[in-house]
Amino acid sequence: MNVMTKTKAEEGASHIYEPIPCEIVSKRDLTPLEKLFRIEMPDGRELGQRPGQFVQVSILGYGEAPISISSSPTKRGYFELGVRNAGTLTGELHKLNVGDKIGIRGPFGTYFDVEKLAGKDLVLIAGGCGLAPMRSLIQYCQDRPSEFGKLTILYGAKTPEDRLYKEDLIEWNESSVFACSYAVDGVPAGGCFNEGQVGLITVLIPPLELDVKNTVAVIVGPPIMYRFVIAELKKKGLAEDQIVVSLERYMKCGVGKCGHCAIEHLYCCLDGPVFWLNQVSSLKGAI
Amino acid sequence: MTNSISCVEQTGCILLIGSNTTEQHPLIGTRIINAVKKGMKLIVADNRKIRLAEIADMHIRLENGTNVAFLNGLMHVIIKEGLADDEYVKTRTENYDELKAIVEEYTPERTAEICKITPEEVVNAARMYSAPEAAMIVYCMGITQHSHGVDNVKSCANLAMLTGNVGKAGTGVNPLRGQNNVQGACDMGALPNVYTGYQKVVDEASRAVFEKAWGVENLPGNVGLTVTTAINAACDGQLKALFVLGENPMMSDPDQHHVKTGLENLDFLVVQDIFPTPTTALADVVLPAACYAEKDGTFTSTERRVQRVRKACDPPGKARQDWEIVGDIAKRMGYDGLTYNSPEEIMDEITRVTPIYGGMQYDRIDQVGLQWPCPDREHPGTPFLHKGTFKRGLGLFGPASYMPPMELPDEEYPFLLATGRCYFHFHTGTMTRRTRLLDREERFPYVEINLDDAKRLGIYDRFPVMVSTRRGEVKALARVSDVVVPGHLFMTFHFEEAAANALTNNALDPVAKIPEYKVCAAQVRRAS
Amino acid sequence: MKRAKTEELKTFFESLSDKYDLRVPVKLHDGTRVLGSLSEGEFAIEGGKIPQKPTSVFFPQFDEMFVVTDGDVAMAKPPAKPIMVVGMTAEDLDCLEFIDKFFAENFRDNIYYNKRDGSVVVGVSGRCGKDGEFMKIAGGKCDIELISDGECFIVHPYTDKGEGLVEKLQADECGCGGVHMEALRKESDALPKEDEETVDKASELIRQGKVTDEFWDEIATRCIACTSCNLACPTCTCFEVYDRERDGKMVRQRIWDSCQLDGFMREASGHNPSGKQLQRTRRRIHHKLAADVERWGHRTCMLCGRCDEVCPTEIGIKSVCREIVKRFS
Amino acid sequence: MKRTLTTCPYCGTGCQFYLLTDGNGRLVGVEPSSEHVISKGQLCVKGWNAFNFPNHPDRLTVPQIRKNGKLVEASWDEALDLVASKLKEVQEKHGADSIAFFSSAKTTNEENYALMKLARAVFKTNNVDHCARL
Repeated sequence: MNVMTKTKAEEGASHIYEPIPCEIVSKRDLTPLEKLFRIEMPDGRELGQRPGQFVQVSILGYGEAPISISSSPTKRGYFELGVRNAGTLTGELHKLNVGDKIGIRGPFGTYFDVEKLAGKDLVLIAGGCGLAPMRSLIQYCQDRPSEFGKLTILYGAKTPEDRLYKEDLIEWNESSVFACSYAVDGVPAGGCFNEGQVGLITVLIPPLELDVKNTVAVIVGPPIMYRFVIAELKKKGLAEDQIVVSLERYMKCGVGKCGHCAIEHLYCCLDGPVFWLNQVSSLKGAI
Repeated sequence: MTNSISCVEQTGCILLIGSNTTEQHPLIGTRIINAVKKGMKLIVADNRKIRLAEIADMHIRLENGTNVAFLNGLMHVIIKEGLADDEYVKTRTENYDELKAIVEEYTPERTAEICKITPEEVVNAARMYSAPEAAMIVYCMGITQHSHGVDNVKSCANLAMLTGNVGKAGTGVNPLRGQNNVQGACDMGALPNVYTGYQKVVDEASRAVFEKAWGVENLPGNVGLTVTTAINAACDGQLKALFVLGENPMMSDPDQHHVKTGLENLDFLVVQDIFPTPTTALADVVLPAACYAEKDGTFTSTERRVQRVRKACDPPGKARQDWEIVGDIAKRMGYDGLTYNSPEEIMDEITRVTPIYGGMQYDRIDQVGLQWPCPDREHPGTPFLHKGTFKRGLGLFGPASYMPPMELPDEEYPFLLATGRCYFHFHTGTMTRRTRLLDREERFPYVEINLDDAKRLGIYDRFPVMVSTRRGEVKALARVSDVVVPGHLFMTFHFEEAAANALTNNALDPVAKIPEYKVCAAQVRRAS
Repeated sequence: MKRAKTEELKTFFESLSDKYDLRVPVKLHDGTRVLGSLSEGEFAIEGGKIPQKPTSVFFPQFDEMFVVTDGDVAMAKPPAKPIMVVGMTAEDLDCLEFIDKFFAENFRDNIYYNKRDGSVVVGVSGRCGKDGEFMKIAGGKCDIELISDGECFIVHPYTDKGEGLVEKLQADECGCGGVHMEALRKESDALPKEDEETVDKASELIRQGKVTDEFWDEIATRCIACTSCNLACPTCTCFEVYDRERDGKMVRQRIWDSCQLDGFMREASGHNPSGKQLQRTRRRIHHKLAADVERWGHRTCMLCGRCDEVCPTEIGIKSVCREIVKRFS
Repeated sequence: MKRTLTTCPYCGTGCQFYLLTDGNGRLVGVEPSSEHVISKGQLCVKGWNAFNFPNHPDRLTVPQIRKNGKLVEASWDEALDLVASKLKEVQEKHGADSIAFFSSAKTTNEENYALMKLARAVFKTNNVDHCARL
């Protein structure tokens, strides 16, 4: 949404590729595939992230990968990363323990611009792993509910077991701040799902009652999800400048140099990952 | 190759059979792409839908293992329709009558039935290949890696001679060499039946030459064991010790279990290599060697071009040059004739004992390599062989009849499995899998399967499957596409974690002892 | 301005080799021209552009980003001697200007600027191209330009650093009062602009959305993913990053990457926005001629022609642009 | 920086390129030979990246000998003495043809020649082959 300002860029200009050693202070399982790490910067420093940004995580010898930040800047003294074991680096990260150090660069990328979203009704739509970056915005809204209008959370996952942040989901559902609807694609034999509907996440959209003029929808999820969710939102009357998407790409450098995350003229790491839909809807291969 | 790579630019038609050229010999493949754009006809005879098939004038998806029938079918049509080069056949070849008699049986209908193609394809391909003034046959392991590989090669030669396509530019029978120095290793006599330059060990005169040159007596006159038969001999307990220089039979030889049994059965195994491999893991002694970037010497390319290799950096740690190690072993055996000061000194010796390499001194090939035969310092090298006459005088037609592969799909193992390589990896992967970009491109072992089969078996693209044969079982990711036809599977042998050669059949061609990598019976199912 | 003969230039550059890491055009053993040191081969300022991308002196195929010793990260340091690169053509200098901007914008890439800062860039133009062909005069964008009139080089400094260096050159002043230079400039301006027009026209057609997927698919069937187009392109800046151990230390390294590879955008999940050859082929050309126009205000193909020369199947940018103009305008 | 003209280690096409070596003697890149008869300044993706594996940390750098079932580091003398004495022992006990030599299609002509000569002149066996068939 906001391209990082020049001054911010120049702050880190001297060593943009240098990872800063940070300590893992807690680690817990979210699902069999995902773990949540709480990280502290050296000397009690703050990461200074905005909701929706990401960091580059290094494990020296295994490389580096972009990981979105799962916690809100309103949580002081630490930040959290919800990580799926999907590749070499994330596999190694899962093996690390409390007290181990990882390298951090960032925060990088655009963010959910809470100033611009102030006063709006927000529909926060997350699919699967997309809840990891979305959680930073949800936490922000939870801590500062007065800044926004009506807050709705829609979350879909493959199965009940695959859902991330299960305790948070219960907490948000019970909180008066949010109206929550959850869905799962299916329930394995012998399982049950009482907290929502069985079906694709798109089933949660038609029942919503929206103040169309004052609503912004924010979507984060797997690539396949966007097109269908956007179509449902458009049916509801939302325009492209009322929809925010956070896109994922293969990012190596995080600072717009290595070229892997380019979507036409935009670099996902620099101009994204958070975009207004009208910025990217006409670009081939974006959605 | 009988001809040169540049002949691709001088030919009217290429019959490409059993070569995935854009992937295995990219810069030859690209020449074919360009030639097609400029009007050259291209016939791709390959079961897989390879890149060149997409731009070919004809793509004939003949069943694996039916090359002899296919080539005989082409010759049948060529003779029947009067498309042969009668003058060439009369003046430059012999044994035509036998050829004619054998190919007589291969009518388009019968050929089509064996090859699982249409009679029209046989007729059209025969006409297309025989039409231009000059036509080339280009082949690779798809022709040779069969239990009747020699018959395949002979059939290619028959077809070329029948149409007068040997001995001039833009023609020939052109096997593409899959490794940088297969040609050179053969030229150098790293074969059980010949010394350098194909001088036969059974020939007493040849032995005398080498006895004199090497200062030794009683050189053995019996033909030795090939790589494949040596492994068999190790299993039988006949072979007791093996010295492996820069090879990885555990990954490259057929039937991995059988290879392992053989290597473990040895009293002594020495492996000299640049990286640890499944073969070094079984060795009694492992010797660290220099890689191509760390040595001086020569490689001989597929077009018989002898070219320089030069040292760009030092070997790591205590690794040494292969020739120095070999020389030190000889010295310990009491032989000083292998003590050299430089590879150049070795080449000088090679030029003295190898007529076809007679003019390959380093100063001559300093800038541009030369193509053998190059008998002396003045000779300019030979771009294509058999000009005017064959080495043996007349070209001999060696007709062959179609024989089915040794192991065909059956009820228990209903798929036909072929193995080969992919673009990004080389041979057993020891080098390319340690090259960042190449490793990133193909990180996981995969098996190609047709869409219809995949659907029927509930297999999805990139999902893990188990592939098994009577020899073994490996796990790989499914690659679902129309590259292979229904009933076929294709795997590469680059991946240690899913060695395709755990599956392959140790059936050998009776003459060349080449394993049947292109056909064995397999089964595939979803991995749990 | 001075006028220098080839030999005088060679002596001049030789005299600077103590102070600078010299990269001058030299002809190697087999006739290949490269940017190297004078000890590597025969000084070969004439003969046109260097086949390899000259921007590789600042952004090489392989670079170390940092070394880790016992957990301490030591970032790559500037080279001991500043780099002096000689022999960039006008097109090359356009490329350099762009990648200077690219590596400075938003975040300054210090691995690049370690080498670029303090460097000296010397252009070459005039009647010293391949087979005596006239090469476009840059008229700036470098510290010094060497402009050949067919006999001698007019040595034209454009920066203070350039002037300081030219003072040390042992050669005659150009006595013609600029008349000579004026004539060469006119000749440069009169050079044919076909390539430029074709590429600009193609760029326009692509941006107007007139070039179809069927076209890209057709071009794509000719691409074998050799990656030469990217690796020869002076404005290609994509790289891959990986860690590798060396002498017991962990080194983070970067190497040239190519958008023509399937793995270039493939994500850990397997999702791949450029998973088809068609998408990759389109990207290669669309990026330079459309996306970069959007982002930087100009196309980033500077018409150097290297991709056309190095592409084994004749689908470099200029060839494809000619085809686009033929079919879609 | 040093450039060395050499031949590609992969397929048999025989493309040539220059290997770039930095001041520390490490390979840092590839530049195609623009004048070569076959490659003409072009290379495939394997050739372009052929500088990348020689300095991989997995390289074998020290001779190893199996002791008590495990491969352990040894000196060259120790390793080569063992090779010579064991091969001699096998030869004497089981005859010349109980030993075989696998040469390599990836090593040079000179080295293939040397190994072939070792097999024939020293160990008196024609059991020498390489993986042309594989």
